[in-house]
Amino acid sequence: MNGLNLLGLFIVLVFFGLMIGVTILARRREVPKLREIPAFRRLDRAIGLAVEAGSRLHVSLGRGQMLSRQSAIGFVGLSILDRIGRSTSISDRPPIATSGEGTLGILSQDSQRVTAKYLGVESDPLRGRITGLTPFSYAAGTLSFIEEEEIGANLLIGSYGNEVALITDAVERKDGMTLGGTDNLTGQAVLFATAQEPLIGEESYAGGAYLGAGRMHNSSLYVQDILRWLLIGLILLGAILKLFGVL
Amino acid sequence: MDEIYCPLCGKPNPVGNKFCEYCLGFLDNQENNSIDPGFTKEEETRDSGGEPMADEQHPEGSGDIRDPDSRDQFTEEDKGLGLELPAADSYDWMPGSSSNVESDQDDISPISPFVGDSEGDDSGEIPSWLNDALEDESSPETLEFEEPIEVSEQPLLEEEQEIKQKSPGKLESAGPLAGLSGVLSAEPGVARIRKPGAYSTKIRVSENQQEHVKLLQSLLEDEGQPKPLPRKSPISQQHVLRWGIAIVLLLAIFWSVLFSEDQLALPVYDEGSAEVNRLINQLPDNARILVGIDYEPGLADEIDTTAVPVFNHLMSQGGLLTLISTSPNGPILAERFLHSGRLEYEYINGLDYTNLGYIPGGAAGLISFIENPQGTTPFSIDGFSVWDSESGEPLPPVVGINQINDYDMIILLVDDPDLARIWIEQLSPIITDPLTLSSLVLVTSAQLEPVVRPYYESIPQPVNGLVVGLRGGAAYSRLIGGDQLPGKFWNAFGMGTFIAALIILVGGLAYYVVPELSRTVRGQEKVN
Amino acid sequence: MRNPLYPAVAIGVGIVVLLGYFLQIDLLVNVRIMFLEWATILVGIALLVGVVNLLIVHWNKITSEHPNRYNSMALLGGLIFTLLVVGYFGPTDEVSVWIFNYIQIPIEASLMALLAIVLIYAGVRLLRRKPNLLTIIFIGTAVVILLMSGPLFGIDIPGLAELRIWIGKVPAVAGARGILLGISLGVIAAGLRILMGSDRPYGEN
Amino acid sequence: MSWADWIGALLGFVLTLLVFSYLIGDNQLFRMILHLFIGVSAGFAATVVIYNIIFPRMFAPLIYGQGSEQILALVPIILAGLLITKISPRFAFIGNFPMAYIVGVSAAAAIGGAVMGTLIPQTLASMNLLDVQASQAFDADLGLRLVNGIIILIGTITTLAYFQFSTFSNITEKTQLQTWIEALGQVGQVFVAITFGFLFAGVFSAALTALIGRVLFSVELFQSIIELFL
Repeated sequence: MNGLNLLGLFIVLVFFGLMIGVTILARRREVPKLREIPAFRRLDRAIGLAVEAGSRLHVSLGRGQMLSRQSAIGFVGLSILDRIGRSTSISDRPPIATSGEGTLGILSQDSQRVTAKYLGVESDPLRGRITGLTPFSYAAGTLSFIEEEEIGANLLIGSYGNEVALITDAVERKDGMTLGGTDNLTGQAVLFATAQEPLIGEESYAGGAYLGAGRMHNSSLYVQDILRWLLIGLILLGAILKLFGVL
Repeated sequence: MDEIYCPLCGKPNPVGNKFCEYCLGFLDNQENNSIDPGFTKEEETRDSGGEPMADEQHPEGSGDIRDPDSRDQFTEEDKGLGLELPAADSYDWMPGSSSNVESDQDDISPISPFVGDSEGDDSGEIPSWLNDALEDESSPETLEFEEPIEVSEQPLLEEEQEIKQKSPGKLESAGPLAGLSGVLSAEPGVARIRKPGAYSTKIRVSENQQEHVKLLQSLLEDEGQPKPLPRKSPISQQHVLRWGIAIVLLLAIFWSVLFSEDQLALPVYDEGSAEVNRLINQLPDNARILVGIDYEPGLADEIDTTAVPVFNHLMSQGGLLTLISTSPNGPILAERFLHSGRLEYEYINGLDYTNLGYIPGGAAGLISFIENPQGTTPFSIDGFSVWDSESGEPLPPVVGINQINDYDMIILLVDDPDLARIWIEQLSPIITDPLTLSSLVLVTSAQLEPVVRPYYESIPQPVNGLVVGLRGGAAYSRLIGGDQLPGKFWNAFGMGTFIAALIILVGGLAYYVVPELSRTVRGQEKVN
Repeated sequence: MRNPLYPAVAIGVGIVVLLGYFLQIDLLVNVRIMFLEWATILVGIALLVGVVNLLIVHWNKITSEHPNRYNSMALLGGLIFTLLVVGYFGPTDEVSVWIFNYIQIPIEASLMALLAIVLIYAGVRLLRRKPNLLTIIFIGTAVVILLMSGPLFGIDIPGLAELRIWIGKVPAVAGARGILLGISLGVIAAGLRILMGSDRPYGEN
Repeated sequence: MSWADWIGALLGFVLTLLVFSYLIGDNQLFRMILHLFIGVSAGFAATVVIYNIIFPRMFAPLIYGQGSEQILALVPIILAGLLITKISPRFAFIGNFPMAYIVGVSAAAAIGGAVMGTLIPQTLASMNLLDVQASQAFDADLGLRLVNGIIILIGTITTLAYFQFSTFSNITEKTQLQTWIEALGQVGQVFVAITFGFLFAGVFSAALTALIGRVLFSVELFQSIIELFL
């Protein structure tokens, strides 16, 4: 039994326990507020506009591979799609989701179908679209989609590489708005330069909490904060011990 | 001249007329003598405000109910039912209304076919006395504008007189006693024996108010019209900036590709590239090399150009290659790279190299390949059995390979930071194991440097050598000498990066400062 | 009533595979490898379902006289031609490599080349859109690295080459590591929400 | 060059020009080329999946396997059959079972990958930054290594602190702790900006190389054509 594997299991169990604990505590005591993230504030306004002015929202889920780390940000994108779907499905131009991976495409169609059934409106399978099956063909398909449809705001929450610049450039040409975050470092650097409201690093995973996708999303953020400072303490302690040759 | 006054409208009529010339009311010679004739014409035409009734108040022709045109509007059926001819509602204050009849139901006694019947003339033709009366009124001289009487001012008493005048033997046309004649109305004031007349209301509207009304109406009509979107100019500031950048960059590259004679000096020394060179020099003859191909076709130019000098050096020492990939495009990119004609050596499939194809499942697939290569990829992508010694000799590139650390070197061509980390982390336990002779070398895109360099810098090293981007490839070309592919790109690359830095720096500052300056200038002008 | 079967499957299978990562018990590791193998097959099938979805969407556009139906014809033509030819000859045959080399590579490489102009354009507009310290540092770093990536007409500004290497080895690595650690916390939280049944993206939310 | 290569090179040149026409403005030809590209790349991806997954991993164990292998090989085939129902919206609910399976496995793979692939290795690497003994063993320049190590350590910690989500300020004013955290976050932002600036230059270098590649391809094509006629 490798020591690192056991350490890994311990981390996961601590994370799981803290999430349950914080969720229970949050019911009884007042929890600290979340810091302001401008991108999500603008997204709120864009959702409001989608209902009142009938401007369409485009949620892009990226092209992350399912059986890897990239699937996690795909799940966050699906939670946000479900949340937005419920609040804008009564508008006359409900949101459309695009994705560049087969499984994500199917899950986005399922999400729209369940939301339509929940709200009692007619479901349209076209609202979950697969626009391409490789990174660059996904960017090309999404670029064409943005050029053809009248999109008010584009929310990019998923796994992208440098090809995401093609999508943000198409939005720029239509004077649209882009809010975006990804788990890929090069994709983040490109979004930082090209998106109106870029999400940096871990902020992409906080979308569910900021849009009210569920109590567990908020608890996750508090647990991430707790573990963040544990990690900082551990690194500092380890580095100092290494410096003095203790470790 | 002896005159008699009409009991309905009070107008003077010559004696002997049975019907009033103005309102066609029935003239009864004995009763009318009691009305005071002092009610002269001027008072009739003066409205309450003392203002003379200007003709404009009856614009567009004054046609009244007797106007032949307006009669046609009422079908025979209405008449047949004995219904009163409903006065044409006149909204003369509405400009453009087609009929401008001011009529007052009470002035007009119904021309009901039943009346004709009762007088015994069944021929259905209009009686001659009526025709004469109609012809007199139709001549222009006698046509006078009638002064509309305010219905609301009419005393209730007159209404009762009007009912009494109706012939006593009148047949009941509605209600349960329909068809009977001589029925006394229960309460004349309340029980209406016919359909309530449509009273025209005449609002005194001044000229100014009329203008306002027109304005309001034009506003209402405009609301419905689709307003064309303000036409965006086809060429905006965006386009000019984009075209300018494209033209400058393309011209610079074409110029340096076509006209620059001597190639600029290649980078003198790059630590990572030098280390790879050293490791390849140490390889034994016919070394077994595992090559991971994980980049997108879009970055083929950069990765291939960077990798060509490394593989030329490797092939010069007879290295035998096993190609593997965790992305669908990998196997085809590998074939294209080996047969693109850019390499100095031509390798033969099955002899110098074998292509194991694509391992699906990302990290999970790679873990299973690293733990068990034969089980994960038993066949090459062409369907040949690669490892099986029973069905014949294993292919030369995999002879003696049972597990991953039997390979002398692992080279990874990669453009994505996540894929690079997955490979490094899965291979790290093997590479950092002191007993392992294998070394891990990365040939990557320039965008990966901050992600992969820590693995090269850390101790122990999970990555033993690093060739990053075109700069790394150019440094490697200088180490092995000869006319390598990076050299062709190097001058244009230098020109392109310089121009890009210049545009971003100068253009960015100008794009920010100029509007700020003009805004402050405008602000000062407002202040002065 | 929501069907409890789906969450049970997702949570059960997920926990087994997760334990297989950490506990090196043979049975658990073999079960994990088998589950991953099946999932790999299903992800491949999902890709084929995605291809069929593309076919249906664009076939409907063609038959419904959609204004952009000629684009859909080009897509379906390319898809069916490639499936037939590459499917028959095999992905690494000469004919397949010809299609890849002279259709997919030119288009994808040209799209990548377009990024060069798009990124300069974004770099020029960035300072005006977000005039703050972060942007100034971002542009300053990018300009220094760009100037030192290429030969710079043979001019060798002393110290600039070392500065480029130092930036790549120290501050850039520090920022990248901090971001990666933060992202890993986010990934663990998102994964645990699925394994706790709080998030159910498989059609039952 | 063979005639096939000649036709291919000319076709590649035309496709390159049509893609570059997007610089002038969005146009119908560019859109058509994009859709052709989406179709061809989807065709390649589907064929590689069929060659590398469907035949060797789904059907080969069923045909060539023995005993329990064949029975186990039935499971993915059944799950695949259920998954195919996702093509039709009406029967899509049948495919929820295999989707739940994929989501469960993916979540576990994501957690396992994040913990074993990023969290632990990056944390250990951060701890080893000030490892004096290792540096001496590799006779590296100790002083420079320690200074760089301290800067990387500060950068990593402040970048992590920048992402802090919960605020500890009460209604009226910020607490001392909140001020400290935000100060750390400001320093972390500087490191984030430097990292993104470096990565941005790297992405541009890759794109520039691709642009030079397209120019070289066009120039070489015309040179070959000219050589034909000379």
